[in-house]
Amino acid sequence: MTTETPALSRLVPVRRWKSFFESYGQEFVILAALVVLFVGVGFYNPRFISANNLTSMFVGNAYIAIAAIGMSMVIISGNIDVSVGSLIGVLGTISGTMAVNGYPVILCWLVPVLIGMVINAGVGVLVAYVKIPSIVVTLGMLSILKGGLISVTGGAWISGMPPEFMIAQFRLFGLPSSVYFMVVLTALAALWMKYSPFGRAIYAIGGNPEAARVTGIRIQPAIVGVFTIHGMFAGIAAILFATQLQVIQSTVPPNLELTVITASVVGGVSILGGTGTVIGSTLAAILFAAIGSSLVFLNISAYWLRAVQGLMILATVLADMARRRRI
Amino acid sequence: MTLVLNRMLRHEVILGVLLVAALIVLAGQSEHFWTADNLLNQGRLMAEVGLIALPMTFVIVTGGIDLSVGSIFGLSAILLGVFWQNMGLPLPVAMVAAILVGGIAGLGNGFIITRFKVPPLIATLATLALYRGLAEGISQARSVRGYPDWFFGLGQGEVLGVPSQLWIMIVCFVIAAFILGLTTFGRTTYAIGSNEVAARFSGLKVDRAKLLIYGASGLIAGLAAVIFVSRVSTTRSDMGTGLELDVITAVVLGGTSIFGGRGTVIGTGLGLILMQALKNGLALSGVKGDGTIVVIGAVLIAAILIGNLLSRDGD
Amino acid sequence: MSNLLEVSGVSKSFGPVKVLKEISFDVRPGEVHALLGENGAGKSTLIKIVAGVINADEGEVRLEGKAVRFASPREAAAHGIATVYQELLLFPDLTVAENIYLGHAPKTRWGALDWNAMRAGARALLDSLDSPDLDVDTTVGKLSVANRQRVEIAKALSHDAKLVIMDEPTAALADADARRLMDVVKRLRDRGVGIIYVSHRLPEIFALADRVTVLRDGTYVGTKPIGEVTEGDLVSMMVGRAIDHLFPKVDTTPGETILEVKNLSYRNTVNDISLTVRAGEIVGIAGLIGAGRTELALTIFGITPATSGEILIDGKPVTISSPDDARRLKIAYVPEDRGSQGLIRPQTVRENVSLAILDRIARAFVVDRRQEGSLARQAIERFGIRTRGPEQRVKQLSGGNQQKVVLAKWIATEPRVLIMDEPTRGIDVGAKAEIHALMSRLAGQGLAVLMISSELPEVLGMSDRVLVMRGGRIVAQFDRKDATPDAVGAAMTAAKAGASLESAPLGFKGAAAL
Amino acid sequence: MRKTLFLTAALGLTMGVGTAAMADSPWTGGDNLPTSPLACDNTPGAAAAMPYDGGAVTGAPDLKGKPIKVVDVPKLIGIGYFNATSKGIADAAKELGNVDAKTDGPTQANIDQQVSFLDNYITSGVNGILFAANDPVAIAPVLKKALSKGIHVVGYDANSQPDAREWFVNQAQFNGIGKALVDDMAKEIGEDGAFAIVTSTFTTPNQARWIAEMAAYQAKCHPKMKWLETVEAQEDNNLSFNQATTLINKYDDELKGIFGMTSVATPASAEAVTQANMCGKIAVVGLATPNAMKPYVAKDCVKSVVLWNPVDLGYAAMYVLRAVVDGDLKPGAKSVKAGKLGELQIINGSEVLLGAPTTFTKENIGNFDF
Repeated sequence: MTTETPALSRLVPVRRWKSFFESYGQEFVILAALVVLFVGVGFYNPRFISANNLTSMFVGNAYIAIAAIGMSMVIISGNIDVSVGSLIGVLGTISGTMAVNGYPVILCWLVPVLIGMVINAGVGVLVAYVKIPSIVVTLGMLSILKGGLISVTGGAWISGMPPEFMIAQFRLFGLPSSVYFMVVLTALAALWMKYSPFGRAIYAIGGNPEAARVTGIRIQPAIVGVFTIHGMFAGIAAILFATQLQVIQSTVPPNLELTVITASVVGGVSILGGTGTVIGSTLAAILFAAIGSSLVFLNISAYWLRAVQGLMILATVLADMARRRRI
Repeated sequence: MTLVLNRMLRHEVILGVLLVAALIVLAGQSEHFWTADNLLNQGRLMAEVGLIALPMTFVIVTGGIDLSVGSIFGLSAILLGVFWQNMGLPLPVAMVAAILVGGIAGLGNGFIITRFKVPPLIATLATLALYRGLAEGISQARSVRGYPDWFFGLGQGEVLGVPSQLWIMIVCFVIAAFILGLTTFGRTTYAIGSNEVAARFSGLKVDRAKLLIYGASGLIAGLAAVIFVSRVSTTRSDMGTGLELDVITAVVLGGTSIFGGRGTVIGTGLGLILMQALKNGLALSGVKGDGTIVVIGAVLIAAILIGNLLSRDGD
Repeated sequence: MSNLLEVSGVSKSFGPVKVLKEISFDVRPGEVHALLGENGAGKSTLIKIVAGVINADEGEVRLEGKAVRFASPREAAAHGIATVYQELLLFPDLTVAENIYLGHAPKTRWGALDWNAMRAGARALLDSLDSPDLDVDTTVGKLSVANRQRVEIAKALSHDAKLVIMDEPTAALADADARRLMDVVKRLRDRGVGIIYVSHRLPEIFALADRVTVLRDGTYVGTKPIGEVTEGDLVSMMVGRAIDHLFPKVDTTPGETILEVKNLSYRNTVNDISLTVRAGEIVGIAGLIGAGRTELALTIFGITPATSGEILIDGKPVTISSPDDARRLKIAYVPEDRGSQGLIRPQTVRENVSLAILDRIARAFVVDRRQEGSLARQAIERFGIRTRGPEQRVKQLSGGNQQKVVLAKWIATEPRVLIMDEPTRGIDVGAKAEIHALMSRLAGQGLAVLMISSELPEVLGMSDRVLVMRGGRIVAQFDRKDATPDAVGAAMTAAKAGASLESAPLGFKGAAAL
Repeated sequence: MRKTLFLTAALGLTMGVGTAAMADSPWTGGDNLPTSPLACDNTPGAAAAMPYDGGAVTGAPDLKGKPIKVVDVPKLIGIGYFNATSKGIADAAKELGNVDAKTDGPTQANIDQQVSFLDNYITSGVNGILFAANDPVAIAPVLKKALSKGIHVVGYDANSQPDAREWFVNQAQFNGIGKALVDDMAKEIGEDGAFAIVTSTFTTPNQARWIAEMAAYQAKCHPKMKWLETVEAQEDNNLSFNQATTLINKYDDELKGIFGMTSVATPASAEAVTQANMCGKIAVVGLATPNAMKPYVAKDCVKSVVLWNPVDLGYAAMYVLRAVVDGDLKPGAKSVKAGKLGELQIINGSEVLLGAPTTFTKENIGNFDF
């Protein structure tokens, strides 16, 4: 604080509901959509909102939500990563291979996360210092990771991991650990984005890089930092992805990067950078899971799933455009 | 003038050198590589990606991107079958209709992008899912087969000893190079990519140009789909999955700046040939498919890296 | 009294252009030191060097006697230097409070950002700027330009600064706001803070400054205690040549009315505007920033098509719904912001000059390179564009030559109506005179010229008639002979003409130059 | 609020369209080709004698007993099933001693890429091609090209049009698989149980064929069983798991059994049943490789797994190709020798039948490693 500001004794009015709603508009919309979906489909078939089904929706998609946290940060900083699906495939395989070969479980969890951070730090360096657009670097990484993974593993399935390795299957108070991971990581990331200088710097860089520079933010290290953190979330997502089932398919999950990017964007992260929250992307990931599940409950052929997803993105983005123009 | 040419074509020169080097190395690895038969056949195999890469060059030069081409490709392929078999249209009419649907899908992208000012990446990410969903929904995942023999001339036949689709691609390539390089429309495209506001302020019809470009992107994706159906004799709703990444890789490898304003059709052609030569040549010299993917990814990053390093002391 | 800041022998070049040549000056604690100079004189560059945004090529900056060389603005801030920038470097998506504290936010015991303290601090700062109406939780993107300026000032104040640099802080402020700000500046000064104050409002400088330093064309002209100079002295130091040369207006007899606008409105930014421009006539539009002048131009030019009202060309009503329509009707618009609206900077002079007439120099859609080349060479010659040739990229040209390229592009369309928005903003004095001469010559050839300018001398020096806008409306109209700085200035700010110097702050640059 | 409206409208619209589309097509996931369900008892299907309908190679050099180069292009690489076939091919090649075989293919089951791979190998000059088609028609032109260049072509697992290859090693007849699966399910959940299916995609030819045959056989022999629905899950572990879990949640007690139609879907379904604590209450029957299923069979969650041995399938395909090259297998033959597998029967004109599928149970599953 400065010494020259007059007394702070004057009370600042509590944030008004309106401005709160404005800054979290997208999150409310998704929540509303979730509620509509749960009520509507639940009415049609009450088992949709049974505790079991809700849990499995979260469990099966927690890794997408977690990967979307990092992706949101990358997009907020004004970049993008189209290689995250391949990275998750690679890290999951590394983790499983280590577990099968008897490394201590802790290492099996930590090493892939670290490798993810190192790989993405490299991507960050290429983006920030060598100034290659992030979409080009990650397009290249997509090929390298995907091809590299299959070259090395031949796509063999990994099974026979020790039970203590299967972190996604641990349960606490009846809930699987992936749900805790999703909730805790989202909350931590949201707090970090809101309350840490680095988190705010990410918004500043995405919103107005020139102003960020003048404000004294060191943009290049910050970009490397964002990608590194993104690598960490991808690593955690990969561990959950790998330990969810008894078997790891050592290939790249198809279209995972698009699903993750979509979750971020529908969650309210502007592709132009500068706005959005990680809460939104997690909610959007849950929404997608809920839609996927609801199609089965509504007896709608899975053919239409992709069409619904496309319409969802369009609707969200158009509505967001309309909202912005009105303001 | 030579100075200008150098500056404009710097990336193309680097790429050309890379390509020649790659060709020499690959030819040394396998005696089957540098044969007319193989090269013409590669032309056939790359025709679809090559065709779609042409309008994609325009799209990226305007500073946009079109992720939905693979899905439009699938949608047009499926509709070709549906129009012909389920609706009983004569096959030539069905072909035209399927291509037109591609164009309409592309115009849809353009409309969303220009009318609602949605960033192209998002708009086409949405239609990537939407069009694929439509393809799957409409086809109910059934394949359509049993096309008449004359139809296969397009995708499997030859004209004057050269695969028929290679002719189509060459013609489209020349037209695209001509439009982007020499015409007012090409100038408009570059102006939009370099500074859209200034282009608008100069009285250029920015929205119309973008609409046309995205429309063409869809139209050509539709054309490529018809050629592809003719090549493989069947339609399936999953055709063209992931095609967009190949196309974008070729265009970016060809020196088109992802930020817009810079790029040539010739560069895209070189990028395409380099990519296809690597795929084919590495396969012939015994590298497996997954290894080839790694090499292409690395070459993409390296090419842009070299370009960046060289242009840094240039400007 | 020792000096707070000493700048000695500082030079700086951007590419081939040397923008600062051996500048020296100093600032004492508790002093308001005014920095004066025409646009392009190098004030902004000098300020950026002191603030650590860029580094000097030569020379030395000493703070409290110690030589400093800041690697970043953050380092400068850490040394107690805060800056209020002209181009409002804010984050549109972040809140007011955060914009003020970004980079040096208060933290809680656990190292988290303390949003409550941040908001309270922002509130207090804004209150001290007499802006209790500004909500600290709203995003900056939603604020008006004047309010953003206040945020920018609060941001500078939030640093515990020894030296505050203010780059035209009152340019966008209305009279009352400007006075309020000046009170703040005085309060800072009384606390012992040194202030570098850049402004074009000479009355303000006389009311506020202790000393004044004048720059011209990147060179140091002199430093004077304010008591030892008159306005006239400062003007001649700044301009360094007779004003006649700067405004070579040729008297013409206006012909037929070409452009007529009746009751034109666009949303609530352009309200019920009616005006006429005749052949050979230059009509100047004066007004403060945000008065709706540019908005009017954009509406006539079809960027933001009118929501009501009529536009007539040669007495016939026309519809203009896009810039393309306007172009076909032979209306040309040289926009306010050259870099982002006027030019395709990475492209060549040739490509830029032909941009608006591509369809005309094309045969069957193919651009005729030869015709294009000769067009560019003609333009270079006719407009005196200093360039290596038609193939040079425009981003490598100086501001004045860039502006000539924009002008050449539009003249190539053989327009009948030429709208020029801030035609000489940010270009050096010599080029300015050339642009003015061109403008005059074009009017002489029968063009109807509508000129928007924030530089009152320019408006007064070049116009046959002067219209004054405020709040999106035309509030006054003067013939050339009646248009005095006092009268026009008063109309712009709604103050009565002949009020005291201080209360007639002229929201334009170099007002007293006349 | 407008946004919410937007979203709801979009959702509503799509769901409306979706439901409408659903309404006019009660879709099981099968294809629309004619079916030929077997008899309900164990009478073997009449194998009608058919003339040879495979293609003919032209200009093949005489390589009898000489070393040959063979490439195997499966639907995709990187899944357990095709790793196993590839292992069988390698084993056979080693046994034969005069074959240089390698496996290469696309990383996704993509017809375009598969065609490109084949094309490249034809150019590079192999002597024989083994393939598993992603699409029987799409792959035909490139295979015909191979035949015309003197390259011998033998398919396995997924057939092409008969005239585009010489022989096809059929792991099991479609109606046989349909019967085995449905009979197993009926045994576990009873004649009036309800079941659902998790398949890869509705476009995958083999799966669609099996489902169609299953539907026909079930209607004929187990008419009271209730067919709930078929869901798609790609060849994706996690998606299969999610889909199976959703089915369990949706039908609760009503669901008695899940069919897994792919070697990915079956273990994932078993995992879903395990994690839902429904072992013993919901039966999982399907096609799968033993390694992936060992944990579930060991826990008694899955009683039996049906699959031909994919290692044997690859092994047989390699032997058949060698026999063709050596001229030992000619059109009109009734059987062919395939190393340790002995004599294999020839059916349907140009198909080599691998034999009865293996049923893996708790007792024998430990003996298999693929």
